[in-house]
Amino acid sequence: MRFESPTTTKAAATLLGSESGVAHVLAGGTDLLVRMKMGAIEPDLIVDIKRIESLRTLKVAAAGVQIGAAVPAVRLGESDKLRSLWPGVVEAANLIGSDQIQGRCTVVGNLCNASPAADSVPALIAAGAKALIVGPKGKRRVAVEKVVLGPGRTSLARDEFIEAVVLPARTGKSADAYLRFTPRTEMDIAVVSAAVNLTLSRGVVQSAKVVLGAVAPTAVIVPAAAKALIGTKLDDAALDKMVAACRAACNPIDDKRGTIEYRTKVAGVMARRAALSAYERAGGSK
Amino acid sequence: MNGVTVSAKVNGDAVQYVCPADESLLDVLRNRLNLTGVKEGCGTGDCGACSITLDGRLVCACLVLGAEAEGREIGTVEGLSEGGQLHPLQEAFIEKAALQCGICTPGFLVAAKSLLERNPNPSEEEIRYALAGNLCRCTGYDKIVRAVQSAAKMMRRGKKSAR
Amino acid sequence: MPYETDFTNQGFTKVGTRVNRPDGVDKVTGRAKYGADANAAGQLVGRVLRSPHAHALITKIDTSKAEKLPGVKAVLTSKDFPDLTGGNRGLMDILENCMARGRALYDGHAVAAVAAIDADTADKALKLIKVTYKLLPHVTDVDEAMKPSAPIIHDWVRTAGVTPAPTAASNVAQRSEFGHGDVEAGFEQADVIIEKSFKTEQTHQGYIEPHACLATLGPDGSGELWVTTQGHFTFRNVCASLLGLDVAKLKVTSSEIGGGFGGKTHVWTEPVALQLSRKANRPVKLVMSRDEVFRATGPTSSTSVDVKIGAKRNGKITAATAELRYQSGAFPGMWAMFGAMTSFACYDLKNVKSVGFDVLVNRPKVAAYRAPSAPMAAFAVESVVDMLAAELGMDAVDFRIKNAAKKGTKASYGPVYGPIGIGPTLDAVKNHPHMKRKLGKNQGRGVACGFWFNFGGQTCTDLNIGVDGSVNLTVGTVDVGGSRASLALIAAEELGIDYDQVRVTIGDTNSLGHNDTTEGSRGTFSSGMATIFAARNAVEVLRQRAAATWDIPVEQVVWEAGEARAKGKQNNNLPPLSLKEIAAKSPRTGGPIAGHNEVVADGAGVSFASHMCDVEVDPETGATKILRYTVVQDAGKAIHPDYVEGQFQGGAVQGIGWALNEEYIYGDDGRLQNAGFLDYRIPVCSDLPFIDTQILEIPNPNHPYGVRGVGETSIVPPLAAIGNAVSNAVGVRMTHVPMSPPRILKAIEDGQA
Amino acid sequence: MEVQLSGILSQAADGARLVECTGATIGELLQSLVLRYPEMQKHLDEGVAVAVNGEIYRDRQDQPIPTNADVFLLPRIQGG
Repeated sequence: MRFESPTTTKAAATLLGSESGVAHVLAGGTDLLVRMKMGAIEPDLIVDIKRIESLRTLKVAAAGVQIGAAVPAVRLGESDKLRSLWPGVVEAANLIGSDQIQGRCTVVGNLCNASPAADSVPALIAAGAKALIVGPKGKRRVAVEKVVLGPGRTSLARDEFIEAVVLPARTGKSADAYLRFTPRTEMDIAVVSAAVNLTLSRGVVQSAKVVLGAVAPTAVIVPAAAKALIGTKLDDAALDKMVAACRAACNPIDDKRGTIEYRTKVAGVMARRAALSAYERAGGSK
Repeated sequence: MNGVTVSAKVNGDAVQYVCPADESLLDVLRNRLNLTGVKEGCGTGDCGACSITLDGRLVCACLVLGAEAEGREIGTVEGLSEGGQLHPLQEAFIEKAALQCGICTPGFLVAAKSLLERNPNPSEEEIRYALAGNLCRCTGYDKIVRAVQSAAKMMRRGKKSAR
Repeated sequence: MPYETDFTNQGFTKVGTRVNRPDGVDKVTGRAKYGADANAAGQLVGRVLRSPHAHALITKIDTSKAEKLPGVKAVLTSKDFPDLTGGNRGLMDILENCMARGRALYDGHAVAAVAAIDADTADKALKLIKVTYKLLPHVTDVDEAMKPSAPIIHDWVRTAGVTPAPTAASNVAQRSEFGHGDVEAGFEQADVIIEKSFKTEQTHQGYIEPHACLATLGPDGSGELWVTTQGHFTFRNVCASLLGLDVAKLKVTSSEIGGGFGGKTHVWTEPVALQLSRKANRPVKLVMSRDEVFRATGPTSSTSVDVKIGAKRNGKITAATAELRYQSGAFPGMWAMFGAMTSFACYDLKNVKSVGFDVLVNRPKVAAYRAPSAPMAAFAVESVVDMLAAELGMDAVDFRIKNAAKKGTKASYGPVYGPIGIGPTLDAVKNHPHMKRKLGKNQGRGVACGFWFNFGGQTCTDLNIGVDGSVNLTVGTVDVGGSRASLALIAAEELGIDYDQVRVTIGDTNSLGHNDTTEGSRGTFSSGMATIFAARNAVEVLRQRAAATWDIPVEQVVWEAGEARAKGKQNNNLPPLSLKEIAAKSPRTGGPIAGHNEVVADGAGVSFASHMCDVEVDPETGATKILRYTVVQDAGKAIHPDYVEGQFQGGAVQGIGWALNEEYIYGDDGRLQNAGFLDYRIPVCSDLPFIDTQILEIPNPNHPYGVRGVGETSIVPPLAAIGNAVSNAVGVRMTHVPMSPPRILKAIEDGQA
Repeated sequence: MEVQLSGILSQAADGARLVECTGATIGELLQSLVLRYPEMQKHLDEGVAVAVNGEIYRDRQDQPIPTNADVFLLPRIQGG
């Protein structure tokens, strides 16, 4: 195995493109090194992207947020401004593993690992985030939900990698929230999760996005759930309708972390609580 | 396997080592630099026994490649006490009986130090969440949390009197 | 007070104080050396190849490619382990567990091993070993394994404990029955009878330090083993037996141990490491991965238990029965028997019967786990006790007090109790402020009792006094949780010197006589006893030296407050001689001063605890939060209260993890699916509140200081205490441990349906 | 004296739960038991414990047994 730590995105793309064996991008490494340790992958080349200055940048403004691929999750929580703009994205990113993991893991890495239970992905999708993808042919920008194809599979070409995710401009009374269920309070993988992003006007939901995690091979956007919220002040009937829509959208599996029945039921519970939290954060009151 | 030559600083001292490209920093610290105070409990980032700081950030050494440490500053439990004086956390762990078998202790000390640097006066809940990445199977965490509270108090007092 | 207090007023000055532990500085600075922290010149890396199958015939193992790989120095299969057990089936089971002999019996069973110059080469070599398996049907569930249709794990196993002895093979290795009286007649007298079935899943001790050793064994049959173990003497004896070595020629040194809880009382890879070393003629370091620890070491039994208890309206239990089915993994064990013995030990019962069935399945060989087998039995019994109290309209604590065992009670497992602490722990629970806390919505409180035997066993201790008066105490019981501090306190107490003047060392197998393993809560009990006797032995010498110095008869010399004092009017002119002064003169008064003791420390005295806990259950997710938890336990005499509390807290939290989330999850293919700390969920710091403790001291009359072991009992009540609390919170009886969120939510829904 | 047998030990005594034995110490008691029930030797090799008036002894063969003592033969316990 070779280890390279290029200092430009171009050099990184060239290294990935010219490797004939198995190449992997190393950002935080909290998933990659585990898979190497378990013998699940045996890379011929590791490209560490943390020495690329632009990828270590976190830009936060109301007009937009850019989270570089090498920015550890802990830095998101350290930005008061980001926390006030996108509290749901930050809480999702900060739920990934322990403080030790937070010091390394990245939102982009969480996305590229393509786990159905990834914490930050539903929140990013709910936020309308885009991934900035670089490759030898230049850059492209795609919606985050287009990146993950299934467990462990992404739409990236072998010589491409994501340099950052960007969050759109924040306007009006908006807020997001992310909640997951885990048996332990920390150090756990989401059994089921929900992200909700709302914009209000005079306490009434103008736009909404509801995304569920760990209930299908990829994160699931639930338009019917969003629709149930729009035009309401999150009264019980609206919430019940949203919960029903969420449960209908679930297509989970039975595994060591949860059952179909449990995931389906608790997906609704998480969505309801996340919606209420986002609503309150956006200034709504019930 | 290509060897990678790395220059880094460990506990303030310059070190150089050669390691295979896929060797973890944990293995480098333990097997090449003889810093066996850094413990391996799982090798997958789930127990925190190998907690170290990398450029001041708390990380698990098992989830860092040795090759990545080029030019970085590494802090381990061995660097906690200065000039023959135990760190207040080390004192408190002994005095409050916060260790039984002691295998998790180095990781807890490094993580707790990192917490108190960020937050000199943490609540019980903040301590519990900050240390959630460190598993202990002996103590039920009770005396560990109390030791961190006690050390935080000592350190705050020390800072005041130093002023 | 009805309890014996003769021992409580001994006027201790050292014992009972909270001193700093002697190994503290080493452990907070990273200097302490654990199993994986030792190295030897020229050492090789050992690795083990493990079966991915739950049950399979090994038709062929081709190691030729691995052997040819440059850097590989030794490759082993079962062929390298000839049968030297002399027909001892127990030893053969250990050997076969260390290395499969023609058949892989569980996912993770060792089938081959290599030693190579580095980890990378060793890993490559494992991949080059080609094992041909023929899959066999498997069974992992205890109830399934008892069915006549189940695949037979061992065709040589006949159910023991059944008359007449059966002739057909069975997965039920043993039936054991305990009890007395006439349970049928007892149930006839009952006004209320509750009968219920329970299940508990398999858990692991979960010590943070994986098994690790450094083995050196030469062609001359002499060797050394540095190993993380609870009992280096036992490891030496077992390894010597399996490998055909002279016991005296194998020196075993116990490293600092990073947790054991019973899981490090058994050998796993140590004989393999020694044999690799012998074959390669180089030291071999073998460290298990976490995955290996889960798949191939430890666990405790998963169980299935039926309990039936009947009582009169006045709250007196008239009869109780239990049938306990425990799986012991792929080798016979006695775990159900311990369950049967402990199940009703807290109560004073006229008519009681418990029957245990030890059952073979395709899972790892079950090992002891802290009060082994008692927590599962207590879960079932204490749940039914709670249900019965509710049915009778009695307070659950009062009901227990009414039926609690006391001095003179004939225990359900046979003997008659001496002074015991179950009653006092229940009284303490009843009066504890915890019980007065108001419960909120979705909250519940649970109480449960627990019992464990404790034992003492063989112990050998040396105490040497240096010329400066400092004392080196060498003991042979591994220090798993701070016992060195307690033993130094005891030595200081006996000699009348400062605690700081005593240094305690855990001796290797060649520096002391045999010491039994640190298990059964025996460390401080037995080595404490031996330390007292060794110190008194040394005091005899000190008195003789003083007498010789003064030239008076030794009978006129007494030892008080750390000095020799001459008694009698005629000796009024003689100023006392301190230990320091006598020690300084020792080279000229007869040489070094030492005390020594060998003892079989019997009479450990049984141990009881009562726990109470408050929980809150989220009715929408089934998640349980522990709001408050209190442990009350009898310690006999707490030598170092900090570490007694530490045992109470640690055991309680292991029990909390077991009660709520910890479990082995096997797939239909018989493979373990959660062999790591991410999905095998031991409690993390943020899951818990502080764990309150109350130490009771009901002296054990068989120990000079009244000490009882304290290490194990604290894990016994939590499953039931939490089960009762959750059941009270949600209004549905929980019968399956762990009470994970999906199980609780399902129980709530089924209860509503 | 009467010795009570429990669990699998009674099987070695042809199913008897209560057997008559002699012996002033635990060692003598066990000897007399094996003389009567040779099957018992296997269990003694594996280890047993003897409860004398409620106190459990695992290894001490020289432990005296008082007259009219309550004597109970148990399988040997393991701990964690």
